[in-house]
Amino acid sequence: MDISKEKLEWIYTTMYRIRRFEETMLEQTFKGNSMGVTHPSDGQEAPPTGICAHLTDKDWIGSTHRGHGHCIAKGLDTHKMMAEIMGKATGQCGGKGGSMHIADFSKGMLGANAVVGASIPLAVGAALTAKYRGIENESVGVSFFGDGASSQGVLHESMNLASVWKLPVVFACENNGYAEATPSWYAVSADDIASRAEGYGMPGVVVDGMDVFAVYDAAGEAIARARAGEGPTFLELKTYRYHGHFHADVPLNYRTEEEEKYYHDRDAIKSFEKRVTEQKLMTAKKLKSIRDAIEKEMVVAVDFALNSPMPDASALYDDVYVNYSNPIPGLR
Amino acid sequence: MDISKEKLEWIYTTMYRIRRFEETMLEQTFKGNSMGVTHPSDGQEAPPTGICAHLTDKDWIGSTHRGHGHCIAKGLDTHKMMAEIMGKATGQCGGKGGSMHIADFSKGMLGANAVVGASIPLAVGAALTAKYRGIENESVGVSFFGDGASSQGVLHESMNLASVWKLPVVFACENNGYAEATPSWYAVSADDIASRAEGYGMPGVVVDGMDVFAVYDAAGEAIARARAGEGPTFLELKTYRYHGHFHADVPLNYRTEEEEKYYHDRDAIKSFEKRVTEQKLMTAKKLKSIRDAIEKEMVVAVDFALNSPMPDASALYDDVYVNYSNPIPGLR
Amino acid sequence: MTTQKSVNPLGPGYEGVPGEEKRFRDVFRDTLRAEMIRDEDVFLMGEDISGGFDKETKEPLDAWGGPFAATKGLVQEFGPERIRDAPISEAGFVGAAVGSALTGLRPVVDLMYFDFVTVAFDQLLSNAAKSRYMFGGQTKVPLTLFARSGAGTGHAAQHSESFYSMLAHIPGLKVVVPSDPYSVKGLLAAAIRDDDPVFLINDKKLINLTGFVPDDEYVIELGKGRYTRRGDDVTLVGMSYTSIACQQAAEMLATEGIEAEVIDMMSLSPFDEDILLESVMNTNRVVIVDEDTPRASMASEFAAIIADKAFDYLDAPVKRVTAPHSPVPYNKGLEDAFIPQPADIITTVRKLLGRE
Amino acid sequence: MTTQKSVNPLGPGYEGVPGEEKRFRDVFRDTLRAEMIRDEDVFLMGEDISGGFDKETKEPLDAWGGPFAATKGLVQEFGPERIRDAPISEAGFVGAAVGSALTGLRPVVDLMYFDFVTVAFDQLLSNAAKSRYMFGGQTKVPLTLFARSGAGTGHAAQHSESFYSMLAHIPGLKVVVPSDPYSVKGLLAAAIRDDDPVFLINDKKLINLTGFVPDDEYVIELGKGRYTRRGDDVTLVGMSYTSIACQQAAEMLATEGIEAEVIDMMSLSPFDEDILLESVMNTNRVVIVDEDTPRASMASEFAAIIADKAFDYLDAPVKRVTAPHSPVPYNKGLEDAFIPQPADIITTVRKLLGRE
Ligand SMILES: Cc1ncc(C[n+]2csc(CCOP(=O)(O)OP(=O)(O)O)c2C)c(N)n1
Ligand SMILES: Cc1ncc(C[n+]2csc(CCOP(=O)(O)OP(=O)(O)O)c2C)c(N)n1
Ligand SMILES: [Mg+2]
Ligand SMILES: [Mg+2]
Repeated sequence: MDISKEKLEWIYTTMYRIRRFEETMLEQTFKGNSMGVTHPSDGQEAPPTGICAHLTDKDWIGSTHRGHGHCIAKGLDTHKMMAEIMGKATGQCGGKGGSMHIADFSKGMLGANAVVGASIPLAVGAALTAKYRGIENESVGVSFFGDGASSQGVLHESMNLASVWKLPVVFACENNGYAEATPSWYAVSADDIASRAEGYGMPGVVVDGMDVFAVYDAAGEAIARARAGEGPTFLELKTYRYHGHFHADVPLNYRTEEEEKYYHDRDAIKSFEKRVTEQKLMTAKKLKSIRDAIEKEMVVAVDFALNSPMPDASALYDDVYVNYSNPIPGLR
Repeated sequence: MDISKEKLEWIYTTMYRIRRFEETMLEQTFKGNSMGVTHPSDGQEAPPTGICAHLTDKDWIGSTHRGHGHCIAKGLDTHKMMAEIMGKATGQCGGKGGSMHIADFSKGMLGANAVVGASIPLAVGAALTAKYRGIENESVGVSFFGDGASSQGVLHESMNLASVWKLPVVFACENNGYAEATPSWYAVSADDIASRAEGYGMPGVVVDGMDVFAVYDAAGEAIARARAGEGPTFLELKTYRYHGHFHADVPLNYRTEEEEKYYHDRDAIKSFEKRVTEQKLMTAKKLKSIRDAIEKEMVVAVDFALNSPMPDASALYDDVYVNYSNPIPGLR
Repeated sequence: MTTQKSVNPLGPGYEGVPGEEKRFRDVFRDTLRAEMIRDEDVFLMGEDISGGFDKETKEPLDAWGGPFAATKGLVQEFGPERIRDAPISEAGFVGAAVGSALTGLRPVVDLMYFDFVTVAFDQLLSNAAKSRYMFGGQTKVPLTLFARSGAGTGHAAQHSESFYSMLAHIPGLKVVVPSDPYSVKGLLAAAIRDDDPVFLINDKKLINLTGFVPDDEYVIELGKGRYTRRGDDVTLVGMSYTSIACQQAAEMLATEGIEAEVIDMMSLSPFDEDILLESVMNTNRVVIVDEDTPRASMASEFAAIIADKAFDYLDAPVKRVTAPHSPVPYNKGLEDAFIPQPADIITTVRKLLGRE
Repeated sequence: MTTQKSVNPLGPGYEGVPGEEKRFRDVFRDTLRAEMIRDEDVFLMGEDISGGFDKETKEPLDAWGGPFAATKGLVQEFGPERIRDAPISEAGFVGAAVGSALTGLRPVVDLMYFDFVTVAFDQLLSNAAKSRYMFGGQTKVPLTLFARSGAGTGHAAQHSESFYSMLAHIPGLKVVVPSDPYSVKGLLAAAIRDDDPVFLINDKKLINLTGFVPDDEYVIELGKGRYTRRGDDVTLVGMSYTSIACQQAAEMLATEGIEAEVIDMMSLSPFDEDILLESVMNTNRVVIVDEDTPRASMASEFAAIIADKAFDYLDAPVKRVTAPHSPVPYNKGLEDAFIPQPADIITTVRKLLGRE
């Protein structure tokens, strides 16, 4: 296999961190410690991990309401993420964004976005900046979005723009089979969403989104294309979310146990473990030490978040604008 | 050929009526008799004619800023159209719509529309009504739009909806090579816009939009499909506008004489005349008598429009709502 | 938010009307159902309103009962043609709804969160609102849309908007804002039966509110407000959630000897200018309460109308209590501070009456 | 519309400033050009701003000089990377502009007609305006947008909007409305240099207006209004085109012995509350003139602020002169009646002063 040992460790660490972050976050949500709605992405670890494995802090990603995995794969700090979900001053956005609005511009993360499809052109814009500056080789844009989002017109506008302007973008469609309870076979008028790419002058690739190696390979090609100035690529990553649409959703109301089992049997983390140990690329001991470290990280993250202070009352009026303080603190 | 004599006469009458209406309208515009901007469609007679030849008043079409041809092909009265362009009370919309907002609901014409792409879902909605009522066999929706409009997200949303809901719609893309001065080779990331149709689960057909027989045949199939409940079809009609984007535009600033000549040599009306006389389907005399009648119609239309009264001042406040008169006639 | 019973939600004649205490959400669904039974041209469109489909049978599953369970059971009763599940394409399906309204049906569109209206804004403003006027009155657009507004549920900046002022600004559109089970029944029925496009906005904080609802079918005339409390000292003007906040504030003020009159506007476009002026002419003081952000808001509009047409009756400045000019923050404490609370209204009234 | 020279567009110190009489449109283009020279991160995006391309050479042709010839010559000077022609996808390219602003550039977007902002409304409201706040201040969106508003050119309902109130309503967005060559130079430069998203709206009726413009570069502080005429009898508040209408009305009123003070707001968000209050405290009477439709408009907002904070100084009702609550009609006579004209302002002032 063409992956360095460090990269393999990074991949495992990242996938396991995503998995455990979501599980821990859900636990905290059910304890009433989240201040709002949360959308867990466990099960979908392979796409963000396999893609972001090729990126640096100078590359940019756009994300969705289901953004924790993207954040983690892009290197965000899980402590600050957990604190953000708990609405704390120490959170990634000072407690003002919450689960659906985690961003870290220092890491090239343009933000989770709660309007389905709305973040897609942002990644195109980041790629435009790179092209404008002549730094496509070190800065590309990746847009993550779901099968549901593929029905939004702004995706198609963004694909056309990226192609006409030949921008270094990857459209990463995480097709997890559902938009809320609505199956993609109902809402998407194509067998493969990726089949639309050609009509926009770019390659479209269907990828097994439960196999991080397949994602890694396909993403590698797409990102290399982008860095070489050859324009955009569309990846459709067939994947699955293990939990409901949001924390309180009961997915068996609209999908079957057989279907869930089918994907759990192909779990991205378990198949990774199997493959690397069978091929002797990593030892079981190494894997365990990574898991142990993550477990500790989660305990510390929760602790940090729980013990962090609330934002100041004045934060309500801060940062509406850059250069003048809000003149209207509620007419009262 | 598989077209009745009556249909052939209708086709010639319609194409010639469109041609002469646009020329007459431009004359009047340059005389200062239009109250606003006008977008002539001469050169593009074949698409609306070949398509609407299959439609009745129970079928619905949506149209664009360049809508006169669609109106005429759908059977609107040229007198009222001319009066509308001159802003008169006798106009199709009482002088309140103008060239870009001519509609006739009694003829199944949902209106010209000045926001590029905005009328596309309206035709989808009309088709939805037909399906809801179970009358697809006698009522389909046709959406006319340009190559420029193909970049609007709402087209793609509409195509997906029409396909998912299996609606009786025809997407009729009149690709005249330009959106304002911008060539479609620049703005459209596909060689043929119709190539995108397949990704939305519908047939996409490229048609010579200067050949009314080719349009007639392709449209016949698409509309038959719709009437049979088999869902939407996408037609891309390659055509050309003889005049500028709007009345005052000088197209040679952005396109060549050779290109203009290429299309004028394939003029839809002239080739129709050649073909029907060569194949002895219509006589030169008959053709001339149709032309003469149209010439007279145009004189009367201009006369009617010029001599019509202006709308009452109260029309400003009418018809904002159905059932209560406007409560705010300008705060003054 | 606690539930608060209005003193007299129906106005004179309330006594003796048969009815019962019901939840806002149940009344909403029952009214939709009644209107669908009443008129076969009425149908519903929206994302996830079928709640998924069985892979084998293709039957709708109604897993969620639609967004906020607003349509629970309807797809079983009316089938997927009349409860039409839409892909996530707000511009496309709102446009299709306009097209179906222009061709004779009476679509009702569930836009889920109010924020998403921005995705379909062009279809609403350029097509739904203008078609009748620009085509010279030859057509009509009997379309109803609804969505959930408001802060208070931890949904943060992109799922908590209350910008109904932007819709009320648009000529050709009508806007209604029920505030309790009684008003949602009458306004939703009126909206669906109306021949113009009507946008009905539900504040999320009201969805579990209970209140008395008459059994008989009724409509509330669009454009009419109502008194939910009479008083002589000050007029409190509420809309949607803030009608409840005003009511609560008024009851607390009464314990201090201040008798506030409370108006629940119910409709924002058209709106009831007469009731505003009548009340201000009686109390000579007014506080307008709006969860929308303040600039060019409905609070501004009501203030402007009063400052013009009731100027001679005013004994004090026209006051607004609104959200700040900011997006909605996530943190609960900040979010509570964003929302105009009864305490904020009380403070403003005390100041206005010089009782600090 | 006739051209009218402002008495003193620059305020005190105007005398002796080197400059010349110029057309609004030329000043607009020259300012864009100057800002692009000044800062390499500034670039322009919009439909048809390259004016087509030569089929063979692929060179931009600049056939129209961009919409309304606003960018004539710029593509030759700066090339197609900095004058970036966009397909007709307002949501897509406004979103891309937000993305490029978030990643360090300073995009300027030409949206052509103001009406088309509705197509991109979600990108503007949910992303451009909210990113800084919802991400806790860690980023900024130095984006400028501009478009042409207003009735009066026979473009009818879908190309004549003036709904700047809807933009000013949105927290996080700034809105400016130049009214003459002087103000467009200072406001456009300020907008482009500002680190927040700013929407600049040009009324189409102003595009060929001429007026004095200083040679030196300058910015006008966002959020500041100006007096264009001093007077003691009544305050006329204008914005965009209506500032010119107010000026014309004031000059005609002067011949009747009524001395009106005229304020040109220039910025709508933030706006200059101080100048409004100062003037009304001086004149005790105010007429606010707005071409936007009236409900929840900027006219409403200014009226509301005055009715609150200058209440004790008011000697008469706060008046608004606005467009009717209707779309813009096509017919020229109706369209003229739609637009607030100097004659409408004069009638209102006469009534307000009891001089009928
Ligand atoms: C414009 C818009 N419409 C609707 C919603 C409500 N909504 C939130 S997530 C979601 C489903 C998205 O599905 P998909 O894109 O497949 O992402 P997934 O949830 O499967 O990760 C919907 C409809 C929204 N947030 N924004
Ligand atoms: C949403 C929107 N954006 C831009 C415009 C300005 N505009 C009017 S027509 C046009 C070109 C349309 O091109 P196309 O769809 O090919 O139609 P054609 O003019 O060639 O018939 C443009 C950009 C508009 N009216 N609406
Ligand atoms: Mg999904
Ligand atoms: Mg074209």
